[in-house]
Amino acid sequence: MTHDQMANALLPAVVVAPIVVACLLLALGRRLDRPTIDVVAIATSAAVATADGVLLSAAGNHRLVAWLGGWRPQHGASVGIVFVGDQVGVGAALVAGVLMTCALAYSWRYFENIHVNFHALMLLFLAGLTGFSLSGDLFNMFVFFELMGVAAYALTAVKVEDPTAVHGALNFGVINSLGAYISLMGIGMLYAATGQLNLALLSRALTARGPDVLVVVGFVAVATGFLVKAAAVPFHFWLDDAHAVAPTPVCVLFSGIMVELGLYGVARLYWVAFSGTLEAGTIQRLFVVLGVVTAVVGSVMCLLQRHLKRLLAFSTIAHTGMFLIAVGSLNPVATAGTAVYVVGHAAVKSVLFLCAGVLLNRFGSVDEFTLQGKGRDARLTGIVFMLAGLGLAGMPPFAVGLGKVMAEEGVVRAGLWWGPVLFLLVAAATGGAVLRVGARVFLGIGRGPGAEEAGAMSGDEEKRELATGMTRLPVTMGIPLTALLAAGAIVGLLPGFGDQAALAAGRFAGRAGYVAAVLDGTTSYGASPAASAGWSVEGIVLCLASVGAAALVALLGLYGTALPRQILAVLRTARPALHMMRSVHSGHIGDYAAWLLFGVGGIIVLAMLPP
Amino acid sequence: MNILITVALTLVLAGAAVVVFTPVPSRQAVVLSVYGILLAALFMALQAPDVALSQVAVGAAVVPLIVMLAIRKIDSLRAARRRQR
Amino acid sequence: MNAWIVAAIVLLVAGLGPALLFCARGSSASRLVGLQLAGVVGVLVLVAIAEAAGQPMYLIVPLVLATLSATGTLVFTRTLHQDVRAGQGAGDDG
Amino acid sequence: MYPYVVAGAILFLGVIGIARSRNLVHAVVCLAVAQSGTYVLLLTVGYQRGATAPIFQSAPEKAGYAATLVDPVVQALTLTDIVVSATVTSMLLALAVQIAKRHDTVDPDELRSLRG
Repeated sequence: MTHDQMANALLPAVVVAPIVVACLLLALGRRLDRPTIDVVAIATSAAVATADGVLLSAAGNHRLVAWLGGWRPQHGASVGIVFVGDQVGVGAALVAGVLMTCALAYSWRYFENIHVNFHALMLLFLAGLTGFSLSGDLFNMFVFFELMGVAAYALTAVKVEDPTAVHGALNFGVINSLGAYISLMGIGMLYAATGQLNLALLSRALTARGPDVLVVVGFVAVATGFLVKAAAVPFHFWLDDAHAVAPTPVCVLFSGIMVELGLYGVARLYWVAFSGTLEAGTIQRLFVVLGVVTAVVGSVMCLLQRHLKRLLAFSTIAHTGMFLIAVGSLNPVATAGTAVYVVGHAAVKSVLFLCAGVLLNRFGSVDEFTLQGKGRDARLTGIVFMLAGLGLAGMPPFAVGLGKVMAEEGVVRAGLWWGPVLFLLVAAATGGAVLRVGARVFLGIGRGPGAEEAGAMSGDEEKRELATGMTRLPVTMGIPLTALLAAGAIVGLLPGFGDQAALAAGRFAGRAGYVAAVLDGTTSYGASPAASAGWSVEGIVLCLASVGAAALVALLGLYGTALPRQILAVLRTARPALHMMRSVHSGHIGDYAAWLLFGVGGIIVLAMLPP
Repeated sequence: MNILITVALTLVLAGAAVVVFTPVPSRQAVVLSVYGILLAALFMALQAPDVALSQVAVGAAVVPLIVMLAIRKIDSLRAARRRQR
Repeated sequence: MNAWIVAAIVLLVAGLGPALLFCARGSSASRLVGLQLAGVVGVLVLVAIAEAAGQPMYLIVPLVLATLSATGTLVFTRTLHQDVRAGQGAGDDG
Repeated sequence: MYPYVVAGAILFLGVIGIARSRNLVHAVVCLAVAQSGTYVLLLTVGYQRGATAPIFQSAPEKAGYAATLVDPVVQALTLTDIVVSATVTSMLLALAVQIAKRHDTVDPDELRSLRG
């Protein structure tokens, strides 16, 4: 068996293996003790991550294509299941595998009262995430989308005795299912228009057919469903509810990769199937508008939170906004930047969530003001938390900074000159909010809650996941924390990482190459223009500026009430607007459904307006 | 055949409206069952007997039954709460 | 258009339509009548469509519906029993 | 055109039902209705006039109706969809029961734990 054949055989295996192990665990689980289950789950996840690593190196040379059971297309029609791996897709799967391994290791000592169901669900979730990243046809994308959805709803409600957890899980389940149904409607329309579900065949059929109403509406519908997963405003409401209540190790996967995969789905669909059909300007406008709204709402809401996990959730929404703008600019460098950004974001955001979990288990709260000064003796957690906060703001050498530099360069090249300014503001707001919480909790500085903070959802109601408070940091929790933080920094320093990402993004956007690889078996990438991207002097200056701005935001949050009265009076004029934005996030499933309708209407208008 | 499908589609649409606008869940479960039968008729008219078969089993029988059981459970939980007070 | 299709259309309009109407209004008891009617007419409609398509295999669907609809109505009657007596809906917040 | 309108309208009705629902069980049932819109769309897409089901009693070439088969792909998709729907519905109903247990209400207006 050659190296190539092995890689092609491994491609479906990384999807199937976790499903098989999960079923075995469910079947045999009652007879196994907890350590065995933990070891099996961690080993499976680590094996998948390793296989993803092998696949990633193979995908650097040529596209990986695996037809399940050898059902290749015949006479231009296909009923077979195909997995396709290029660097971006396999990279996303690798991120999912690594995060899952860390989350499972962290869960070992984190939970007391969970049993085999949790581990089986986590592995099914991993299968959903991996399958979605590697799937080469639309219906399988939907199936894996649903698989990750169902696993995620169940995982959100794992702490079933927690009243907020079941509520958050229901909101999450209803809104995400609606998104999935809208996607499925779109898939049906595209099938009606072309008779194809395979992305490569679809691409060929669409290019021959050209855009008409059915095709445009189909694309918009599929993309809308994926955008619900990606938490674009106004489909984002489920995200902050789910993150606030889901167990911390699960939040790592939600924020780190699941949300980003929604965006990946849209980008994959556009570049492979529609880039030759739809008008680029319309798509660009659609995503950039959505991205700006998402970034602004996420940043502002992030600053207003006192519930640490909810704050981190809104920071994820703000970052999704930036990713939307960068991907929506349809510039390869910006796409590459987004990929790097997603990797870096996954690392530091996971670290922050894991730190929140440590705080929760030790003090029984994730509330900024309840915890004020309590973390003074938690040195390691404090240092890691603050470093991750700086990383989130774009501090070099974290990969977040590298991604930000590349994304900024890309969006400017695409003509969005204001992009870097918005990115700086978002990084400052989200990083600043995290630093503010860190300073208050671990250093004990800052004033008490102002009027606006006092009204926010408190983090005291969160149930701790251990019966007794944890005073020392166990090694199985410490290693994932430090390893992820180190990974976030090392990836940013890897020589040539930016260049590789730019190359990979160019291949990701190459429609002809994908179609040829799937249908004709010519999997080599062909000559691609040498791409260079990486840290630049202006980029580093911008990053440092955003870190400085983040520090300023944090200081304002800590001592804002000490500002001169005139300035405070000016600031107070913004209060009704802030209050309204906050009250929109009502936790009411009916409101969320209404916003969903509103969002769908808005997207249709944006897509149909003349360019 | 097309007239049949059009008629069935219209009835399904009306059925969906009735399900959605029946506010009391226990009555809604009954309507959901009827809606399931309507959908099965539509699927048969669309030459999809296998789908109609699973719709009859799942949509017209199992799902309304689960809904009914959930309602019963919720009622008994709330009744137990009320007695406690 | 053959006679079976006409029969199916007539049954749909004159049978399932009124069944839906029964279900849409009134007490739980009248809704159960609607369900019962829908079950019976549904079987007939499915038989008519199967005949119209000339596919005897399709007849499995009405067969299953007939079995399930009888048991289903029984179960519903049992679970709605208290409401029918009390004249009030279960799961109602009022 | 009409089938698409009906399918879209069913989905729309489902979302409207969730938006104005006063009971979580009602909302979950509305979600199931919304999903049934997708079945209607998929099956009408696969339907061609004068076709029969893709079940063969003899080899299709011999029977001579290979060209007039309903698309089997969408029927498979719809079957998957129905199973998925039942799973999601029962899971969400289980969550609604848990909410009733913990909050003593299934009225979304009275659930205030996730505000702001």
